[in-house]
Amino acid sequence: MRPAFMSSPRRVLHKMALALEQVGVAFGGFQALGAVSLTVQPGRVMGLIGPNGAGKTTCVNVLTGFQRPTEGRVILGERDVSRHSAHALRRLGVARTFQAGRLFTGLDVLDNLAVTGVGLGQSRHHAEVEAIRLLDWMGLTGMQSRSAAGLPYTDERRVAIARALMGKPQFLLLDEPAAGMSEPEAADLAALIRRIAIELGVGVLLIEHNVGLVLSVCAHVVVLDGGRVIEAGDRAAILSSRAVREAYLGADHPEAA
Amino acid sequence: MTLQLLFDALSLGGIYAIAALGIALIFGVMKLVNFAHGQFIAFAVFALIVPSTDAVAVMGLGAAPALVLVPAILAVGAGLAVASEYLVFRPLRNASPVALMVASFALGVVIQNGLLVAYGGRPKAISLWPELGKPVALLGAEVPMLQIIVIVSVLVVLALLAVMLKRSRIGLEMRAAAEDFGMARLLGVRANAVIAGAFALSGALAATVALVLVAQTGVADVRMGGQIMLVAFIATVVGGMGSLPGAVAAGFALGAASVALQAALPIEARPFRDAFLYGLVILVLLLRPQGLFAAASAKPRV
Amino acid sequence: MTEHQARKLASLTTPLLLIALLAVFVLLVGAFGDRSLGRMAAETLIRVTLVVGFWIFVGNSGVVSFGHAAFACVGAYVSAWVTLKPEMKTLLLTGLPDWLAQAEWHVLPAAVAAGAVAAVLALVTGAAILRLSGIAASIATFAFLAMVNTIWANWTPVTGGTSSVVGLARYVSPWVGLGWAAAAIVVAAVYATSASGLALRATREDEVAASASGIDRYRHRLAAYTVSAFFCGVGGALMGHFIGVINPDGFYLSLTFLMLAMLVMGGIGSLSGAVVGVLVVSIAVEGLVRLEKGVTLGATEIALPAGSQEILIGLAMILVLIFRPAGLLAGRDLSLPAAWVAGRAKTTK
Amino acid sequence: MKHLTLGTALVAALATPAMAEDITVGFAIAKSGWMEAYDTPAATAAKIRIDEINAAGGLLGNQINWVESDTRTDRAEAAKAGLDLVDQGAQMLVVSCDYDFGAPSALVAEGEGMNSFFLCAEDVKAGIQGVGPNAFSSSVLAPVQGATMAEWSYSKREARKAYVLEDTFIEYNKGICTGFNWMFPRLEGAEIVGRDTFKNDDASIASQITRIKELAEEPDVIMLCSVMPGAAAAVRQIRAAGINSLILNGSAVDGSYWLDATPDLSGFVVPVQGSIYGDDPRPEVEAFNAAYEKATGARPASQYAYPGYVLIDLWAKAVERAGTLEGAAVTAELEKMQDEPTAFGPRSFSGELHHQNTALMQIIEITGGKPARVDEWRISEPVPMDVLIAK
Repeated sequence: MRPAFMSSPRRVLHKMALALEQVGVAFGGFQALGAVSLTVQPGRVMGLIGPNGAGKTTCVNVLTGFQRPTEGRVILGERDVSRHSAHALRRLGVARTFQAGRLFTGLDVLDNLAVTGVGLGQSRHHAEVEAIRLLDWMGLTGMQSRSAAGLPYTDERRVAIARALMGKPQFLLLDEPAAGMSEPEAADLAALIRRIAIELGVGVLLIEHNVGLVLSVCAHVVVLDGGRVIEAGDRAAILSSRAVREAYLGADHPEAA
Repeated sequence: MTLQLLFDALSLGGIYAIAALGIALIFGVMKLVNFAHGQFIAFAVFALIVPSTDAVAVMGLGAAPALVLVPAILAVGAGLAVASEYLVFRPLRNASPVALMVASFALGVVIQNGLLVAYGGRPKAISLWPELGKPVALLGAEVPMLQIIVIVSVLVVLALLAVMLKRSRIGLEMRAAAEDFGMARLLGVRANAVIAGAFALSGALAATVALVLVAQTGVADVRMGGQIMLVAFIATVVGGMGSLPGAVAAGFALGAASVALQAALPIEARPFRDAFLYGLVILVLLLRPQGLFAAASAKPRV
Repeated sequence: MTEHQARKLASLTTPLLLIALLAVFVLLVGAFGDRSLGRMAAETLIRVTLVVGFWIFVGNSGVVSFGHAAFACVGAYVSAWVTLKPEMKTLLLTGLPDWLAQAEWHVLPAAVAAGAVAAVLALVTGAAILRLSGIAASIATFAFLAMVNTIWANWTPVTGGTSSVVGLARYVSPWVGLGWAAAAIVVAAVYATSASGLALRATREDEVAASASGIDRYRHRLAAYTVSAFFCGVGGALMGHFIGVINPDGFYLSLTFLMLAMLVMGGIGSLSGAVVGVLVVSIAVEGLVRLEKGVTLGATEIALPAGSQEILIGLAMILVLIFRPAGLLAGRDLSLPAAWVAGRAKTTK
Repeated sequence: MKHLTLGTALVAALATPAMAEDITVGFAIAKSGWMEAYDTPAATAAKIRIDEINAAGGLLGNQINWVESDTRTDRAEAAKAGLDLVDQGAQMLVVSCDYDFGAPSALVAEGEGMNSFFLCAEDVKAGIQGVGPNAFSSSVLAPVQGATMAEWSYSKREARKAYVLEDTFIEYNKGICTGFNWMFPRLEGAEIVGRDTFKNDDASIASQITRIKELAEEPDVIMLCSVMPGAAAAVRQIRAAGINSLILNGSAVDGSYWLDATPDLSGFVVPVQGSIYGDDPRPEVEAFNAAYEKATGARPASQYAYPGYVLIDLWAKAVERAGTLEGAAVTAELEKMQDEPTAFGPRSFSGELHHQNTALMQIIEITGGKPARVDEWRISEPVPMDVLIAK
């Protein structure tokens, strides 16, 4: 039992970053990712966009230990964590959410969060105390006794994010958190993401279809297509990129030319 | 003599392969590990004789000429399997795999005790095709005619089945369903027909095993399908759940491993043969958790 | 008090209620039953110990194990090794090491040793087997069972081989059974509410999300497997000291399936399901056995034909599964109502 | 009223000779499950002897009653059945044929200080060694059967080279092999040229047969230590492979019901306690066969009916001599029996062994698919205790 994890020396690790170095992933003959490099900085929100099948989720899977890279390295701070398992990476402070919420539907909301606390080595009691605090911080006060099955869509997403924030991770990878949200709901989400980065100092990687949302919260954006990075830079750089236009609109589109 | 060992391995492995195929077919279409398969085999064996608790068995269906007997026993096996599907497994189609498995076990208990009530507990002798009990010279080895018949019939069954699965519409649908049942349904595969077809085939395969066993051993016993079922069950997993060629290959592999161990182990260790065999199974699983012939999607999709 | 806390408090009443239920069962049998019904009660409570032990792993992890009968087998023989009279052992179990051949332990430490050895065996074998997941893990446990059975049936100098080992002190009364069943229930309930229990249940629901939550599935499975094997080992020892005769065959497929059937009938999703499953199946079997022997109703004697008990139980199992696929309790636990428990907690403060 | 003491028995006998309180024998036997096939014939034979005794005036002047309880071929049920019978007033227990399934009931009897008899167990543990001082079996130990086959085939069929094929399924099989392995190498010029094992439910024993065929020359005899159904399957496969050695087995495969498995089988020999085929030289045996047919409508299917008859016979004699049903007293009388004559040959018990470690056995040979008694044999010396126990 290591309740010490709660106060894991974030200041010491402050300069640590999470990075992919020349990562490639192949499934059989199919190259899902090729020579992808990117770096997520603590306290900042980075966007990752790209058309369907660009390899965004594969990127997240590699960063969180769900997929071993066939080439290249995953770096956390100074360490090569390419061969770490998913749960080990979570214990090192790399958290994620899933496209489909994937809450534990047989448990109530509080236990959904407590599972992560327990997974990080907290006692059940400690985990519950932190979970309640976290739900309050997220504005989900009073939700803890609700069953995770049958939550409204937006609440489900927020509980999933809260679960990922247990134990103060250093990095949070959000896989399409705004899918299916209305504009006002997406705006609320954007505010939450900013708070996570600023107030908790967490480095966030945001994967989204909703390019508007990404451009509104991310200082830095990486664009993937066909498993390769085709552009990286700030909002202006992305919007003016010809490669991005081609990827999204097709090479033969008049605007792309 | 190595040739003789090869025949031994083929004849034992062939029985396991056919039984494994029967289990894999049903697992493929409805994720059911059918523990009643062994009792299907026993039922088909007892269908050869007249129900009675007397010590001496009186041949019923078993007295018929082979041309009538073989299709009739296959039909008995298929009929029993289809009836089981209709009465027991269809109402359970949405149940968990564990519940399905326990239900199949319960069905096995019912069939086995039904046989005990109808035929008594004493093993019975069945003289099926006694003329097969002679050795023949083949490629320098003196091979029991029985063994050759067993191997040939196993190969014929496998070939017929391969053609059927490749060529016919129901065969195509069955293979698709074994790969990914949900997808197959979306593509318009007829679920009820495929499941019933898989059960019928599986039952007929159980009956094939029954005929081969009876020809080989000459006895009928209510417990006789059990051991084969267990080995076959292991073979389907080692072969890669859902892979029909994998089940066949693993069935042959287990038969060959068993024969090889029997031949290679010193006499003191020979009674422990099965412990070695199952140890080997665990080892294979640890090295290839998805089985020898796993489908491509090895990890849970995130 | 929040609803969550009230529910947690209410869940603490589950083991108490279950133990009370079993105690009432023993008292009823003691008050109204004959000696053979008393035997049936003792046997039922041994099965509760076994199945609750079994549930600790299967219920929480969702992985079907076929290997737990092997732990019962090992437990039964360990207890025999340490409690049998030395003369008996030098005669029949010639291969035992001296210290074991001379051992003459009291039955209680023997039962604990039985559980402990089973638990160690689980820890060692589980370390390999539990690296697998899903059906491959189930098959590996099955292969483990077959290995233990083959070894036990042929390791004649130490196990007596296929021949039964006899002379075990038959001390298991319904009350002894109740004691161990209660211990198993308490440990199972404590485990289920522990951090490890919660983690394991999360892996049962969603393996992927659980590992994203930092949960090392392997470690928690191994922990549950070990604890679970302890009670199956104890249950095996109790069975040996209940019948007085042990044989590897008695701890093989039929016991495996009996345990699975009881668990699934009651409902794999809850501790209460495990206990209720054992009670219902045992009572139903006893009733049918008695019907088979014949009962006199007024002037007419009714008897079922021999062998019909197994057939009827099999059919009943199929019907239960069809109409209640999640088992009789469908994953729910017996407990006092949460609101009531919360109210009591407030007034006593 | 579980035990009649000597006093009350005498008083009862004197007061109302024929109308006294009945004696109750309990049968804890399998009436369902696979053991039923073995228990029913032996129990039927035991009841035939009970009827005979009753017709001749009873035991200690009392009529013998019997009660039954089903063990369901299950060890735990067997223990319950034993208790059940004690509660019903049984004063002696007849328990299931097999040691494994009979012992739980026999232990109940032992706990009550009562006598118990296994219907036909042939393992030394079905007696003092495994159950306790008051447990007996009237059958002939499995090692005696194996030793009988060894000595008889050596003396009468010039067997010099033997092959031992052991089925590891049950203890009985191992017992036969133990007896054969003890006796055969002791005989001048005789040699065991190879051994192998198999499991009763093996789908094929092809690799075991291949090993036999690899021998430089075919063995004179194959000692097959197995029971049904594996034994019949093994014989079929051995003959189908063209091996013509004389095959020996134990009493357990007596009976013609399984011969269809290998049509026209020849050269297969088993030792039995009496012949069911109508050719036993002792008229008492045929008289019993007739009585059995009268009682059940069919002749015995194997020799395993006989020990049931013998056990009641011996027990009743011991009770008469002891003048009581009390376990220890009857045991003392039984242990005095040396070559006590019975319809199926003499029987002996001692303070060490409640089994037959030697017996006159009839030799049954199957020729052209027809079993017939060809000889009788009694081993030249009893199987010693250390061979029986240190298996």
